[in-house]
Amino acid sequence: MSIFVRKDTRLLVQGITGKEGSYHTARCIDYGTNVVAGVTPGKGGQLFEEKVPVYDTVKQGVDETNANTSLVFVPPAFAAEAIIEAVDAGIQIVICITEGVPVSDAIKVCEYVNRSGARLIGPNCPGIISPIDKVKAGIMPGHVYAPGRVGVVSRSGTLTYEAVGQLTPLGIGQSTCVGIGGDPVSGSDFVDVLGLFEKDEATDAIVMIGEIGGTKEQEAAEFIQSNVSKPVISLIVGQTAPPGRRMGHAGAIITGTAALASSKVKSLEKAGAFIVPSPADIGTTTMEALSQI
Amino acid sequence: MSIFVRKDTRLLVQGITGKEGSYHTARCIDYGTNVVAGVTPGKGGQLFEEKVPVYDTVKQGVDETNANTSLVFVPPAFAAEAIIEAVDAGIQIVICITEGVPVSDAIKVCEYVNRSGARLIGPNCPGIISPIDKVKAGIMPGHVYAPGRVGVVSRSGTLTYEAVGQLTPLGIGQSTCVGIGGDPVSGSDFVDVLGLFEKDEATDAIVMIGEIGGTKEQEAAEFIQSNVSKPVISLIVGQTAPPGRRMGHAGAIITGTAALASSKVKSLEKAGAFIVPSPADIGTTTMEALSQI
Amino acid sequence: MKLHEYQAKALLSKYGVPVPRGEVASSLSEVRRIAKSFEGNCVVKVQVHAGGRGKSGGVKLVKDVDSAVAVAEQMLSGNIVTIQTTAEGVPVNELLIEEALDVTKELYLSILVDGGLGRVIVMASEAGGMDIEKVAEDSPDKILKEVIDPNIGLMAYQARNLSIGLGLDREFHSQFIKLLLGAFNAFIQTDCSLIEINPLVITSQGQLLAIDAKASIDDDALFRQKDESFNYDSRQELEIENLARASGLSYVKLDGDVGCLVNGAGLAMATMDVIMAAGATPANFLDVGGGADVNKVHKAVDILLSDSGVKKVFVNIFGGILRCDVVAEGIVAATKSRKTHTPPIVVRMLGTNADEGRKILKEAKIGVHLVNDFTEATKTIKSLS
Amino acid sequence: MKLHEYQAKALLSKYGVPVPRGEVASSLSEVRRIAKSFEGNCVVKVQVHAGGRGKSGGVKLVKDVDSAVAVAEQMLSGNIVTIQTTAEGVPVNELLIEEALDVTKELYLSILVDGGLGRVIVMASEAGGMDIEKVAEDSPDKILKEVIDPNIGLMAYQARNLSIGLGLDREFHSQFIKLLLGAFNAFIQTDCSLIEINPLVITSQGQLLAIDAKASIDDDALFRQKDESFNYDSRQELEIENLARASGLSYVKLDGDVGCLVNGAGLAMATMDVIMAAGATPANFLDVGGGADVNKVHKAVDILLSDSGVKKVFVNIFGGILRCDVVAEGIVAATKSRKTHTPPIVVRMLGTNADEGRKILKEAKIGVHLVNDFTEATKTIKSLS
Repeated sequence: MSIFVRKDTRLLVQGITGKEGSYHTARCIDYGTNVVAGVTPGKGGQLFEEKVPVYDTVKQGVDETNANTSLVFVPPAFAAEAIIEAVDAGIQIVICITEGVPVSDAIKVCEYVNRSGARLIGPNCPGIISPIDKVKAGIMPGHVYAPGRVGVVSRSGTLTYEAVGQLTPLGIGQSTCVGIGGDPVSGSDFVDVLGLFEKDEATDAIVMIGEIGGTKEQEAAEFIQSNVSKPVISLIVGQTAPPGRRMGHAGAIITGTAALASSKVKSLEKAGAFIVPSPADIGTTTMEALSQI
Repeated sequence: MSIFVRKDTRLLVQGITGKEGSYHTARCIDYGTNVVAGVTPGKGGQLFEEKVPVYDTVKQGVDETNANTSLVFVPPAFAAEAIIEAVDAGIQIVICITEGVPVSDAIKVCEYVNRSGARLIGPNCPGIISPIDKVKAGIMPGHVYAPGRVGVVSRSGTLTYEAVGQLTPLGIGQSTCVGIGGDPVSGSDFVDVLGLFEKDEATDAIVMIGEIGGTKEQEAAEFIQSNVSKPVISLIVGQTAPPGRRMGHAGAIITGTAALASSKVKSLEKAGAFIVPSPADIGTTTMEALSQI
Repeated sequence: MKLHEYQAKALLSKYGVPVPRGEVASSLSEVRRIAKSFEGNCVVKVQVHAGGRGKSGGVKLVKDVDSAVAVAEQMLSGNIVTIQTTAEGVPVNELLIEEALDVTKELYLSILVDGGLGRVIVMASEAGGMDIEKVAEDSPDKILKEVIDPNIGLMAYQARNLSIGLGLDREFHSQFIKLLLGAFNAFIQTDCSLIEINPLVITSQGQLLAIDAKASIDDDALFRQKDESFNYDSRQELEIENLARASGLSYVKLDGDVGCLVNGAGLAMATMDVIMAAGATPANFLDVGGGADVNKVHKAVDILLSDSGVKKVFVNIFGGILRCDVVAEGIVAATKSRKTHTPPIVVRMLGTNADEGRKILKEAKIGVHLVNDFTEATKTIKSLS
Repeated sequence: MKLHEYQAKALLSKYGVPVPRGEVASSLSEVRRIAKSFEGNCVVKVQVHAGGRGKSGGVKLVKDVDSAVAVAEQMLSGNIVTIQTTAEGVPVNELLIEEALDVTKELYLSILVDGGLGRVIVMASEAGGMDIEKVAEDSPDKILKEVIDPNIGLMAYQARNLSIGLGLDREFHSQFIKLLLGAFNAFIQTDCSLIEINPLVITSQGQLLAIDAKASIDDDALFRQKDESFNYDSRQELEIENLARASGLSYVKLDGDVGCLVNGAGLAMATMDVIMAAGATPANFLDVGGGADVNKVHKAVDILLSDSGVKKVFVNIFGGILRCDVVAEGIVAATKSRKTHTPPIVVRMLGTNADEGRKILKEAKIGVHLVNDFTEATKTIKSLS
């Protein structure tokens, strides 16, 4: 069984009629995802690709289709509200792709979602894919992935594809791949996902891809030390990033010693993770770790 | 055992050096309450009545004295913050006497306290007294009360004294008397207190005193019907109040049919409560109810 | 604190809620000028702090300027009595003259505090222009409700849910959402306890408008709402109530003849109920409060007795914070300073320093009737009639 | 978005935080006028978007007007190089001239977002004027922290807790609380990602003042912070970075010679790391983004190559949303439109339409080096030097 998304995932797409929303919804359907509804205020009543009903509100969509998971593509200024609307309508897992959500919105919305007992992934994340359950709720290129027993969790989109692109040719398939997103404040952190992978019977090892900025990797290291028995293979990128500059992701900025890649690597090493020496070695390091199980 | 306040209550008084705060703190001590600390910003280091240490912050007071309950006398504009300060410092039960707290503050603060797992009584309430445990955390005249097995819960201050003034001479003592306060939004409602009295081994019957305005009595009636096995003796005042006028208490205003005393009496009657026909009959109706146990 | 309709509309308008064009007038010349600006097609509405004015002739549609002036003259000539006023009614000092509009749909919208939930709620109904209480009773399914999380406020999607629930055509959704978000903002920013727009209309031009509006500000939040431009219209209250407020007393005038002086709001209501149950009628609600001193009690007695309808007085004190001897001294002082006849006073005193209080009253020989309980009190009150 | 010190102080001052008297000057005549207003007793500070200016001569205390002008002349004459700038430094276009103050105590105060907690935190320390990172390492007990609940904001008691924790005399508590509440308000209202006051001082006159201040606005919130009076000073950025920003590209200039063109921030950093690990040095960070079209890739190549330090280019694309054929077409278009020599380009393409992309590059015969993996890529890059 995969984590977050599964065979019984009934996906609702918020912003389904937008440029990004419509493109990726079609790709999700192609991959095998059960997309049951779309939402765009003012466009209720339409059919997306002649099969997915579009609603004006999430409530209508959930009432009509029993959607349980939502994928959010709405513009940054409206993303926080879209997430809250989904949670209030009873959606259990909200995956927010939108990049550029103000941090203060993210703080409020994460607190709200936590309080409600639902789960938020993102914002500014590539989403979630489960090759074993053939469910894709995100923007990743599905053909790169292959079913298997390694879980992947990452702050970065394309770097995850890179990682999987190294794993799959080596015969290392994936159980679930989760992008937690590149923003400083996000709904789910490494710790949350590591905890789920640790409990997940379909996962034997975890590839964790971090980067400079913040302390999410240090928190992960602490968690790994005391709570994760499965091997963790870890890559941290941004060793060569200059301090004080935002490297694309809002969260990827070296603001102090802890934010340095070297600090993060040190913590993870101490916690017993397998350290990937260079981004070129994700596949081989994982292979090595798996051979020791 | 009483509810909310008990022998192990260690009371901290917020606003202890104010006029009301100092007067009532002294009365609480006289009654037997273990007042361990006071708080008035800017007056830390003083001793109240040469024995109770005064601190600048609740945190200091709790750290030094292990206070577990707080009694709040600060002016209305600062009451919400005082309550939050108490909860953040680890106080479990906050009793807010202050009258005139804006409703929007009360809404926010009640939500905050509930979320934190602590308990708020009030605002705009007379507090709590337990004659059996000899603890008074409030402004009621202690000498009227006598230990016994009847719990009292009320939206009104002096009317509670009136009720107890009728009970005590009839030999009907009290386990705990709780004033939930006269404001439209308060930390604890009838339902909360009824639930605790139902579970309380020291309480055999409950006197519940309501009034016009809001629907707290109707909610109590629903709760009584399905959750309270002990006899409930209920008085609702304001039968003669004109609609649309605030009768002293911020919450005592007839805004619609449900807010009428008659609606409330009807609900409570249906729920099986003993109805006190006139405020003159609190004692006799209770006596009658007790005789049927 | 109640606002007048025109004040409520000014507030709403400030927060982006569309309201009809209109102006307030307190003289006939102003009425004429304003009515002219609408070419005579206008609505004249009395501005009073009481509901039910429509059924009492307080709202009139006119077609020309002379009719507007005639209607206004009649309205300004005296008090208006509605189902929500006393028999005396309330004075009409101001009129709101508004453009007449062609309405195609009437809706109901309100924002208020739900004490049970401890939250602000928004209520909406397609049954606009009617008594919402009656709608709630007769067809509760016609009332839609959204509960507001205090931490995040009203969300646009909640407004959209209501707009859809009301069955509005899609073209009106964005107008409705904007209007409701504006009204909610006004509610929060000015510490309202109620905003009610009834009816909220759709005009034949396709515009959503607040045709009638009520608003009240939370009395307890007035200390931080000082810079608001709306002022309380004390002319809408009885002189005696304004006097009581100025003295910090909580007083409500009623139609009976037994004046009541009590400490505590709950006990004061209970006292009124006891009087009524005994077959007499209370003249007022009066809570002297816990922190009263001799002067305040003196003042309370003065105000109580300034109501010529008061034929006897019932003082009911359960001493707690307020000591009975203080009350007794206040009564004695007030009685002694009176130049006219004092009606008979029945006094029940219990609690803190009750004995001292009774002694003071006895020794002052001002002829009060001391009683011990409610039964004796009501008997005495009845015997005095 | 970083603010200059004077902008940060104007913001703080607007929210009630006391700052020294001072004015900005960009010419020597202005400097003379302002210094005169302080009778020569003033501090002259370069206004640049880089920390560490104090140790690099960017802050000078002077005693008379002539010295102020002399110091200013020197400062305005060229770039300033600090530990946080490139070797080239950043231009000095503006100076802040402030009154000199007699300081008795230096404190540290900052408001920032703690990503791990998902909350705003306030940090304070009695070790003011120092590098707070160093304080955190050497004596972590000297750093106080209050975590802010997003629903209720900073409470006065939290500010009081800090004030007491800092060991301030009681007479300073209310000043400190007011100052911190003001700074917090500024932070929230203008969507800051950082406000740092270091040092926050107590003067010999007993006043708390923000003597130095840094502030940054959350880039992602700029869309709703339009009416703020602070403008971004693009002169502090390299021309090439301004160009990239204008084209919607995420670009950071570095000191190496291998230009990088990558899709995705994470992969872009990974690419830089791979280059460095291979013993070469990246010339830049460049994420073309997921939604790029041929034109944007063309533009990206142009910008990349406008850096004369770039001796070779590494294009590393993992096609996802962005298709490899689109990137290939962009590269071909850019290369063909160039009038000068194009440095050698190493291309690694995987994912969506990788084969098509490689085919386009091959057929265009623009001499790119197609590689299959990182190992081959680094080998090729090294062989090109």
